[in-house]
Amino acid sequence: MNSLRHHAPYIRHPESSRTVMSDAVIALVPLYFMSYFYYGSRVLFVGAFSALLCLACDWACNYLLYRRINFRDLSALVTGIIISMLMPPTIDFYVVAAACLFAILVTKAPFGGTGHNVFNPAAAGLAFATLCWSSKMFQYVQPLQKLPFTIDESVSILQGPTATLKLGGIPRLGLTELLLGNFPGTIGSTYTLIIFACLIYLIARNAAKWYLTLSYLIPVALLSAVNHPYGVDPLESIANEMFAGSLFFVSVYLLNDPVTTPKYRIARILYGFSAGLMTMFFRYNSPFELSAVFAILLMNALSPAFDCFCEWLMPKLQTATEKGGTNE
Amino acid sequence: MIFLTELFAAFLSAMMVENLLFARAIDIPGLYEKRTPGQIFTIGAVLMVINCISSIPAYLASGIFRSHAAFVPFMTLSFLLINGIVFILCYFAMQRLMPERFASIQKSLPFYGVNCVTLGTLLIAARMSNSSHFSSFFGYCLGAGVGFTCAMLVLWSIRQKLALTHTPKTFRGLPITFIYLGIVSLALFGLLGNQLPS
Amino acid sequence: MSFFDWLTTGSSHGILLEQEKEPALSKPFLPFLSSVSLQTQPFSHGYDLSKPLSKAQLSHIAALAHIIDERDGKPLSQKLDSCTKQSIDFLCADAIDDEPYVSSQLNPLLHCRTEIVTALNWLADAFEAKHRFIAVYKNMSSLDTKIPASIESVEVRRMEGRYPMEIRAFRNLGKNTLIIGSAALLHLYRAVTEGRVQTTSFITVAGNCVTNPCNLEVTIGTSVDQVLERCGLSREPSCLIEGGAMHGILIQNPLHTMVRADTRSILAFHIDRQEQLYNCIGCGRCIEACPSGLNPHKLYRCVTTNHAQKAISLGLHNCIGCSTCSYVCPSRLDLAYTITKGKQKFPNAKD
Amino acid sequence: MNLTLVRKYNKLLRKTDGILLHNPLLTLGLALPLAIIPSYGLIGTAAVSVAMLVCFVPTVFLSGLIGNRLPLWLRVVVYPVVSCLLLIPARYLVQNISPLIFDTIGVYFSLICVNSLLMYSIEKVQNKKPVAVLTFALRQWLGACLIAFLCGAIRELLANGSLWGFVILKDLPRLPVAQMALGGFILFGFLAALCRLIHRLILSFSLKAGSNLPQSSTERGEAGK
Repeated sequence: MNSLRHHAPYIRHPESSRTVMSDAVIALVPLYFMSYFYYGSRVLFVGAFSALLCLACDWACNYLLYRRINFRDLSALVTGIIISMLMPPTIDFYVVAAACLFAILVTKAPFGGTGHNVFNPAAAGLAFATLCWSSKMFQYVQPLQKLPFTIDESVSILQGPTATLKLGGIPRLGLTELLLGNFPGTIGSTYTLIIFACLIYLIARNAAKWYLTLSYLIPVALLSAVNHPYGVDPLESIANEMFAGSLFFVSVYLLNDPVTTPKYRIARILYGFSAGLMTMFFRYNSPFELSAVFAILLMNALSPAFDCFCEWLMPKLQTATEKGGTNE
Repeated sequence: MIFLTELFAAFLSAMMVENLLFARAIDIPGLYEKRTPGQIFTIGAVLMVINCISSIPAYLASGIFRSHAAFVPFMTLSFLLINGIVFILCYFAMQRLMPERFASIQKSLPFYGVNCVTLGTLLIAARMSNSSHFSSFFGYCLGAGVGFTCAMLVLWSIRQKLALTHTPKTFRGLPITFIYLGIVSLALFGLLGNQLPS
Repeated sequence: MSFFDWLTTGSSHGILLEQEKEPALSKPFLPFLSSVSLQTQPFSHGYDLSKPLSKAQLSHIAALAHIIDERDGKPLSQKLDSCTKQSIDFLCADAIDDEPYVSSQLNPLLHCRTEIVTALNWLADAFEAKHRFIAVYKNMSSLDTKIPASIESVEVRRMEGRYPMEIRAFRNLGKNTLIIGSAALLHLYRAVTEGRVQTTSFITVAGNCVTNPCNLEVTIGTSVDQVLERCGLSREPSCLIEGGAMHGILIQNPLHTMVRADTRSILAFHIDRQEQLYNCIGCGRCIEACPSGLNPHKLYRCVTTNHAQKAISLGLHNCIGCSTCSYVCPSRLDLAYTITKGKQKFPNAKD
Repeated sequence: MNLTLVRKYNKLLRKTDGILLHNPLLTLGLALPLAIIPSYGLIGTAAVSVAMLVCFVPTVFLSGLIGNRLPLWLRVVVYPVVSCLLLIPARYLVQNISPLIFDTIGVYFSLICVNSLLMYSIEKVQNKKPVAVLTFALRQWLGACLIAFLCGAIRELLANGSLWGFVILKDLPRLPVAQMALGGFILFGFLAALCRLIHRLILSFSLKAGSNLPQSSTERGEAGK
């Protein structure tokens, strides 16, 4: 009559892992609407292709390694969408395919599937694509034009504002263009207002931590204010640094991936702060424009170290508070 | 002042840009053993001490080799001899000065003294283009030691997380180590772009 | 909650649960007595009730009546004897039912207030306790009956806090406090006035399979099957639990399990389909929910990969088994079950 | 359960100890610099393997002969110097394989004299007979070179579609990352996993095949013992 698989708490919180994954998907889908509005239907094909490829690859790997497929496990869908978001709209399909395959086959499957990967698969896939086809990854198109399915010469290829930032210049973009993302950029990562709204939604759903994104953006703001290009007031250089490119998107989606961030609050703040510093270091020294992805990969390797540091620190703080003030 | 900027530039390039383990795949024997952070720091200290001390004679030797091209095949031999002698000096100095620390790592100290990292740094520093003056030579040797310690700390940190996960049986152990070494070197190649390190 | 505390603890001391006590709480408890408790002859203790009773007399009566405190399962007389030497600062009646569905302590308090309060006054006068109060759980929403602020000049203190409140409620009251369950006080009152031996215990029968959840005064020894027939089952329950929905024990065969003195509740649940298990994605909700500030995420992994020393260093043995982590886990993992299994598998260095 | 097949397989493994069972590159992870960087192409691997033959095998043979008369701290300095001396003739030998080899692999050619495979082999052959020492060194060398050639071929094909410089696959999109260190690491990771998978598959098949072999062979096996 009663199966033995039930254990101690016989009532469970209504929210399940499915809802955690669907939160992330819900937070990503509105960016597709905006990019469809700007670039036409090609963007949706790229997004669907990368998402479904990642999902199929993940299920195939699960079947190969563990002989069972968990059809409700949508974390690969999130990876696929994030990869397609940071690609330019005129990207060829084989570059997206290579990034997705690298993300799932090399970064996720060998480590043990959904909850066990050390590195963020989307970040690794994008880093791989940037390293292999760096020229293709930074060709952008002026928005508000319907792109044909196959890219031919009729489409004018432009350089994004991050290229001018890299050369030390300053893209003369008004605040509205920055917030609406109305400048040549990647598929989904330039619409600052929508990303900010999705961030609020994620924080409300406890899928993202506000102090993590904040501690990532503070060093970025400080450093870009300190060495701003000559003749530009610091505020504008901060806005350009953060919003004229995919840095804000990375800070909201790639940083708040629950699997690869540390688990303690102090560790998360340290992780965010050092990821911000590393991003600025990479931004000034790396030949690519999209350098935040490499910094996130490096910090993913160090996040277990932050956790162990916190575990070592916690008992010391507890004893300090017991001796110091009254504890609770 | 220029002395410091060049030293720091070489230090930074050796530590981050062309990290010995991730960008150049240079390792010490027994890189994959299970170690605590304390042991990692002692190994890093040994490497750094031997690197810095041997960088002074090595700089003089590289001056000679740069002028006479005929001796180039003997360059590795001379650097190896410098490295060996400095290691033996350090070995006996440590035996006398810090006997208890020496007793703990006596078995493995020789392997951390003369290996690819120490000889490799000297050779790479000698081949570097702007190693004409001593600051960038010494900065490179210092940066290589510090960079290798940071690389081992990164490996330790990933190992901490992987110890608690269920990696599939075919990837457990060395295969997964190679894969995450590859991914961290992918992250560090962001600084290098797609030109191969010399 | 200073910024430093928020930074270091990282845990919000438990979780808020909807109590769903309602249909059972407001109805008075119904007797379900078997022949045993009907035929027991009352005993006579021979003390006249005009003078206030002393400590020895009260513990003698409790021993005669074989009263067992349902809070911790210890006989009441033994508890009173152990406190005769100390001076008691706080004497409180525990009516905290912080687990959902369970209201077996609060219901008798609400429906026979005068008896419990007079018993409390007797004990307080006997032990010269400076403060006496009744502790009731505060975070209970959607209640039909109103819980009074004080019953006949005895203050009803609302213990505010999130679930596993029972353990931490009396921690900051200091060493010499005497805490007695409200049902035991009721039995003490009956023993003193009518000389009745304790043959019954108060339990709540609830769950989504029970047609009308209610509180029962059941004779000790009746089988769970009879109790369930008394309340009626609307569906075939997939699991029967004794002692609270959060950390109760699964009843294997209801025919042979008897109601004991410290049984708090019998719950019948029908869990439709245990959802497919996901891998733990490390979202960190269990760390925020753990009241004793542990890291259930890492403990679960240490126990499943047999890292005994690491688990013990992470505080495996401070786990109080309140199973809020499994409740909150979105991947439906049995964290609490695995951690308690781990506690048995890796004994602590000391014991 | 009839284990003849498994015993045969294990005997084969013991015979080729350095190549299949304890492959220095894939299961022990030694000689990392010599495996990852020079194996960007077949030319580099050929040069390194020839140099290895010339200076690794004799040094290990010498260390087998000397045995453990030398203390450890001296051993670590003497044998690299010996292999470095042998490296100089190897450099001229490699010169005529391809003249422009030294600017591409440069440093790594001179690291042959100090790599961890040498250290491992020196410690391993302390108390072995000379013949066993020589076969051990040859087996280690052969195992390392087989894997290095395999990786060199794959990476060169992936990166510029050529083998030993002759372009074979023209139209495939190039993958320049394969020639970098990260390509080597990931390729080695998957190769090591593949070898372990093959090993486990062979074991499981031979176990399964062994169980439905006719029983008579086990009696003869018992009788024969």
